[in-house]
Amino acid sequence: MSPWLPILMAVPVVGAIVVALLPKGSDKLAKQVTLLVSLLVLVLTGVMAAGFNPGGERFQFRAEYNWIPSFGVKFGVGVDGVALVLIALSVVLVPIVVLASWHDADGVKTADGTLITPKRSVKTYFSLLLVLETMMIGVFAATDIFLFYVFFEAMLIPMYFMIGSYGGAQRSYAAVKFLLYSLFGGLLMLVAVIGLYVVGGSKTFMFPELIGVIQDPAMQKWLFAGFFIAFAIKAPLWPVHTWLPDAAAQAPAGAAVLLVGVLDKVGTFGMLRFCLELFPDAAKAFTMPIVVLAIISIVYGAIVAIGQTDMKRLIAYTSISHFGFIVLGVFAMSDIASSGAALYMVNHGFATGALFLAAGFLIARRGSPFIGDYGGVQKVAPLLAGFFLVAGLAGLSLPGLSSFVSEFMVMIGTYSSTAHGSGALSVAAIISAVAVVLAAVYILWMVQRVLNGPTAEPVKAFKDLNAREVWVLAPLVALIIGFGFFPKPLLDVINPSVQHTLTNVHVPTSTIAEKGTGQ
Amino acid sequence: MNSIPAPTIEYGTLAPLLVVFGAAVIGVLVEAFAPRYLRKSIHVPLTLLSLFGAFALVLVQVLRGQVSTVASAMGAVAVDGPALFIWGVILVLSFVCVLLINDEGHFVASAAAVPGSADEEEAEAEGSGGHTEVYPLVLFAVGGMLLFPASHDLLMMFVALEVMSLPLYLLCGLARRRRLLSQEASMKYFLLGAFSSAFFLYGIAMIYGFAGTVSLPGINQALASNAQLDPLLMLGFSLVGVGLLFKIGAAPFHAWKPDVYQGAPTPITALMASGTLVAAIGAVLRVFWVGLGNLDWNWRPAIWGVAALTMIVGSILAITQTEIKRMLAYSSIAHAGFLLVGVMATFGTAEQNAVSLKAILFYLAVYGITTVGAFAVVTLVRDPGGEAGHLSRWAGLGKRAPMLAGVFAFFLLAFAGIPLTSGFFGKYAVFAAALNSGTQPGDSMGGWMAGLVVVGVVASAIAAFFYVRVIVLMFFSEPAADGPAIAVPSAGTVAVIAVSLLVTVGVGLYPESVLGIANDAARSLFIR
Amino acid sequence: MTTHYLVLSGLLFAIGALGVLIRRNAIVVFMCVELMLNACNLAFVTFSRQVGNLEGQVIAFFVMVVAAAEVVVGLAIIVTIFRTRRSASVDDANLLKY
Amino acid sequence: MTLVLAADPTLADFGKDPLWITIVKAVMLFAFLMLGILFGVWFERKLISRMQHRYGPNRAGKFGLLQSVADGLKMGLKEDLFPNTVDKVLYLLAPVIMVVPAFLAFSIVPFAPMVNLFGVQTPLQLVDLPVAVLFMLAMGAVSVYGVVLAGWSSRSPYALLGGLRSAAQVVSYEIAMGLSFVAIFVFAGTLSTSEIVKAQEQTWFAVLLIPSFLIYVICMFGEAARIPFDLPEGEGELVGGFQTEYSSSLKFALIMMGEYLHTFTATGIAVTLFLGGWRAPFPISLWEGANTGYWPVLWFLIKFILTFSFIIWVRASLPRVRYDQLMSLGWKVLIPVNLAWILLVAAVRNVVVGEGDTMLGVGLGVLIVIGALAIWMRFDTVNQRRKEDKKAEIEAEFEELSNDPTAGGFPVPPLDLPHYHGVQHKEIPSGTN
Amino acid sequence: MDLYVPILVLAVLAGGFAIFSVAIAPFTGPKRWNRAKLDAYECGIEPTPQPVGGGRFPLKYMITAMLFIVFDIEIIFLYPWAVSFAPETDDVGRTIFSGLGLFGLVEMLLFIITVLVAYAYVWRRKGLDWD
Repeated sequence: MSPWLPILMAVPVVGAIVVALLPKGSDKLAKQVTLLVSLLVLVLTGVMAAGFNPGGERFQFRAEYNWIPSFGVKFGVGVDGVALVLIALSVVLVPIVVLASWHDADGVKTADGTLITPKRSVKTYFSLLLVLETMMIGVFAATDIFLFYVFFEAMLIPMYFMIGSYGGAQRSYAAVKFLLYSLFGGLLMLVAVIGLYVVGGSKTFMFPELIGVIQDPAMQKWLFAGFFIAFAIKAPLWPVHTWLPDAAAQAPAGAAVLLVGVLDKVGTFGMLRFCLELFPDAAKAFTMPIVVLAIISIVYGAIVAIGQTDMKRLIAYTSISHFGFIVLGVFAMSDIASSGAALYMVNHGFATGALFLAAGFLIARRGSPFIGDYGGVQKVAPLLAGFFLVAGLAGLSLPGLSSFVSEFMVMIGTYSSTAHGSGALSVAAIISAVAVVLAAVYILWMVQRVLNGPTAEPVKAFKDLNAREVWVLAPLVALIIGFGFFPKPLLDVINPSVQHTLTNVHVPTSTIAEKGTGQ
Repeated sequence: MNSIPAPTIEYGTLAPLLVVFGAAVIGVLVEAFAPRYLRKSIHVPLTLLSLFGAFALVLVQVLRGQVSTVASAMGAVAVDGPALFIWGVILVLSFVCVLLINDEGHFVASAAAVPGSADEEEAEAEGSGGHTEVYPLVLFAVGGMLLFPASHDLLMMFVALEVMSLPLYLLCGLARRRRLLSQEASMKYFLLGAFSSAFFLYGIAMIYGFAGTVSLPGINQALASNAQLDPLLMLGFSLVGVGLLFKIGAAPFHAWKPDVYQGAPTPITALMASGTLVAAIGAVLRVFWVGLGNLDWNWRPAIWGVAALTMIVGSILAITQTEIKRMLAYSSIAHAGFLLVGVMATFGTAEQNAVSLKAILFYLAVYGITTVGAFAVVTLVRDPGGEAGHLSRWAGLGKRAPMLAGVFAFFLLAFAGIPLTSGFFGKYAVFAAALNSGTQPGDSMGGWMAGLVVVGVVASAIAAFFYVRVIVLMFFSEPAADGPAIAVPSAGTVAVIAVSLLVTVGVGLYPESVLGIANDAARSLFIR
Repeated sequence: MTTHYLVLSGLLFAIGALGVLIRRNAIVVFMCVELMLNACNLAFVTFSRQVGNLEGQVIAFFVMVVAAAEVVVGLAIIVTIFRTRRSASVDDANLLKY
Repeated sequence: MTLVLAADPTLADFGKDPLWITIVKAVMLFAFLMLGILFGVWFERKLISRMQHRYGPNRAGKFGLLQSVADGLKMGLKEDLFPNTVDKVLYLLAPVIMVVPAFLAFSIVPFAPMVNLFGVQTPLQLVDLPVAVLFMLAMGAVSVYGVVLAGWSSRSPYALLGGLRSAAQVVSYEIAMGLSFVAIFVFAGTLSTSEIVKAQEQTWFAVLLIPSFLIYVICMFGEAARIPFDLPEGEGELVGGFQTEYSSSLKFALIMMGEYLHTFTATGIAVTLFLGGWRAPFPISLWEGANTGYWPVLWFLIKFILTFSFIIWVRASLPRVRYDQLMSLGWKVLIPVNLAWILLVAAVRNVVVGEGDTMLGVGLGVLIVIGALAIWMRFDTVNQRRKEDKKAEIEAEFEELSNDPTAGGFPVPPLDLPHYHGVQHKEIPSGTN
Repeated sequence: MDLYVPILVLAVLAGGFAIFSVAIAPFTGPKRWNRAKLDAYECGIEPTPQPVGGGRFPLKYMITAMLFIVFDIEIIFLYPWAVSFAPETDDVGRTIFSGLGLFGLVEMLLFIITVLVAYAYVWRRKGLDWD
């Protein structure tokens, strides 16, 4: 029993309540409190993470409380390596998002004073953000599948309101689409969760105890399908990806970062942990179709991204492409690919986060998300342009930046995966490599159109980044570059837990034996 | 010749019933003798106290561990664990509804007067906040609701059904605003209700012809000893089923629900949507479980179809609604379908029975209270002509009244079954029970149960759409310039909303609080 | 012997049910419902004779009470609506549609 | 048992007759009733005339005995009108519906105990049922259909109103009448008329249950629509009521017969249920043979005719009441009094017969009486209204007086008369006089 | 069933007589057609046109009818009670209560009180007043 995780989850909730209960007119105070709370969580997480022993048992900082004994549900939390890094990703992003959306609810004005979004309740926004933080931590930390499900679904609601109330012009459409897609997937997963409980007969939802309880292959396939569809919707995999561009484009920049950076990771995280480990046979049986879907996502996302005129939609489509990589890595079932996928989740969070935020700052200045409305930002706001460029390059996985490591690991791992027979996935790996080229096209083209060329008239009024905005982007860029050169700390944490996963999936040991850090 | 022995009656066990009926009778006397200006101030405490007293009596029975294991009153009423739980739920719900009813302005002063006539004006002038007959009528209805699920023979059930329904027919027609609508609702409810109870009764007759008795255990015994498929029996049970399914508003017998919910005064709608549903589901359980225990291979496929149809019809038709109360009515239909899934699951071993029963009881409790809360919110959003029923009038409510809209949104999320609300656990419990029953050894409907759950899931997803649509309307649309006024809620209404919210949140966070009680109640099962 | 009564009761019930479905005047519909209840009574009494206990007859008594109560409530409702709109046709009651 | 002539018949003795005896008895009863009507009409007219110092019928036959026959023939020879607007089927059916149940209602009245009828031992009573009294009440209720249908099918305001009034009156009094029997059943323990007669071996119920009897007598008038409760016809108000459109043909004759039969039934029931039926009255009953053979028919007929005469006597003496008085008597007096009385009877019976519960029974009895009184006092709206009227009257008078002090009193000279106040007297201009 | 045969016989007699009378009436009397004679009788004024399907009943009668039903049903319950409540004579000749006894009394008291409550309500609400 370790109190760490419950404390981590409780702090933001308390913060949210405090923020919500602040008296009217104390908007500024609300922001400050939120920032403080999120920083506190960050510090606490750091301290906790320092105590994580990568070589120790799989789940650490475990805590279990009886929650609903009638259903056999426990409030069970604990983290393995993958979960830890994803929690870390979340708690790092939250303060950044707080800073980034400092004025989002105040009514976003362009440089020339036109209002993009009207003034809305600041307190609500930030308390929703803190609630969301709790749920993000909870969803990664849950070792009880029921608890996982609860957070998985409940997470939608604050995000729904953040998009719906604080987003762009099409926000309500986007919010509803987002909610219904996710909800539908979630409900299918609910059936599977119940099925797991009922069919498994072990009268518990605790993940470690459920591994291997489903032996019947047909049942495995059904339940796998239930889980996988939910996760595929969440980590938008073609063809159920359509909600993401809308949601990401309409969400305020900060919410978009959390949406794409963290929420969608729940899907891939779930695939890695639950789909593979609970239903190894089904996972293997379904690998080929899933890999095909992943490849389609990768290529489709990239191609469609090229055609986008809206920056945020473009970034969303790049994400779809990247999620294709992650799914590919997960289902390659080799340790390199799976570790790469796990690492990719983190790196993508940083990279896309930075890109969204930088784009958000641009949009906040110009009032338009369309690439065609920009040009020559480089000359007017060099700092902003610089950050935008670095973030963009991270998005195309430039060597030396963090994404490259993970993308490379996924491709190598997939190519060499023997889990499904030697060379079965090599074609997939090769096709996915094509997407790297496409990525260069969409990112560089956007960067070029926005930053270079003749300076558009409205752009001339742009101010460069202020201190707050620098504080938003600088840590992300630092992390991108840092992990690009030195991913070992992350991999050290991730690898053992991926090993656990693969052991439970019973992939041939030959691939496990061939260890490598990729670098 | 005079060989009728004096029956024995367990007054202690039946005390909650007697208190409610007694208070209703006293209420009639108050109507008759108290001067008009005093009536309300007598009625309200009387009604609330009696409901509270009955609840306390239920509690006493539970706490002292005196849950009876044999039917009371010569086998007419069975006050077993589930019945006590249902009683508790109904009493709490009706208590809360009475607080809502107590609010001024929902009821007309003189129902018999032609709207706008001099008679009505006169009645309004000397009235003290509308019809005071409402209180005894509500008490009678509540008494019927208590008796309905506790009836141990079909005759008692029929009488209870009518005792419950007749006051409700009247109450439906007492709305102060939109009188024509209200009266029409009343008439439709009455005609259809009487029609369905005639079916119910004919079904009882057929069953009596088959079994020679109307006592539920007696019927079950007759079934056990006579395995062959008697047409009388089949006819009887289908007719009884029609009557019961009508009361819970299951498709295809749901047509009355939207009309009546829309036309009735909103506090009464709240009472019907919560209390009546709870009572009717309790009765359905008792009939199908106690009376038909030995015949389940026959009724389950039929209920399967009805449950699936109900969920789908409720969810899909709700989407097309533009009236908030009609929408909630269709939502109630869909929820009746979910509950029927639970009824389906009461098959197999005693353990499975208990699991399903627990699920249904829990669902009833949490759904009921959330419903009352939702309707309480509806009463507060008002146009000059009464409640702002049309959905378009609710646009932008989140900006005009963030608290109210937030609470309502929360209730809607609970209806939709979003985790961390009570509704989620209700739905979960029912689905889990259904899937669990599919794994019962020897159940030929295992796969079907899974199929039903999938239908349920699809229906929930569809249903989520229209709940979310209202939230979108409230929060993400701009308010109209002449939007509805938000009435200043009376203390009673505030209390209703607060209690509903607390329960919905509290149970959502810690469902074990109610689940535990439901579990205890369900473990003792119905007296068979 | 009792079969005839049952057939009669079934016929009455069917006539009542059909009447409810096809007649338009609220009072007539209501009368049809009463007819159905009486058909039930007939069935009860017949069965009482057939199965040889008195329960059916007792039930018939209760049904009468209920029918009486229903008459009182029903007529009150119908008369009220009739006074308000000067028509007892079910078709005229069409406000509650969407 | 059937060998002993004196044995009182019980339910068990019925339903054993051969068919021909049944037919014979039915024909006899039919004939008795038909003749009874003829005789009854004559008797009524004659008696009333005597009470009013007139001769009454005296032309047709000896003492005018054939007057009714002549009337009947006249009606048969009248034109059978068939008004334009009537609902033909019901218009024709209504008299039939009225008259047939009226005949049937009499079938449960016992005339005598076991007699030897053409060599067969049989009770002199057409039939007895376990629910005989209910049957009688049911037949009475069916007749109401005739009345309502007659009124309704005539399509005439007078007829409709008359029919409705009649129906409302009859059903109102039927309740009180039905309640008045309950006390009897508490004593007799049966609904069968022959057994009720048997139960009056010791004491007539009219003596034992005086309130019940009084209520029944009142109801009898209401139920049979006789003066003072003959409002359905109400010639003064309704020109004949529901039978307005039945001109004066045989249909009308049927209606008349139906009404007369109701009176007979009411009388017969009074005799059977309250006045000991065919049992000989006290001094005669000392004679052993009084209650055997055909003698009881005599006692029955004497009682019957006396009761009938009473009805006629009332007709001669009392005026018709107003409709609201009629209704409020039925609803506000007879019913509550009846209910209280029933409970009192039951409580007393409980005390008298029950063992150990005496004190409780007494307490309950007292409670019932007090409760009934209290309710009665509280509800005595007639009294209340009288008081209110009185008060209003006084107030109105006061008002009037305050406005106009001289009103209603002796002529009082105005205070400003010149000679009271010498100083202020009016100037009388000169030259005006 | 046999018990009802005599009633049937009498019904046939009475019904035959009644139908015969109604049927014979048109043939025994004269026929003298006159328009006014065949109008509804309204003391000489032009007859009020009556709606097809019968006129409307005043509401007052409806209330009476409803009250009647309620009380008639009460009577239906009183009769079996009265019969069961009546004491009977046992073998030794004593009069005893074999069945309901005090219980029956109390139950009936409660029943009548309940009905009286409704009755009181109707009375106070002027349901029994005829104006």
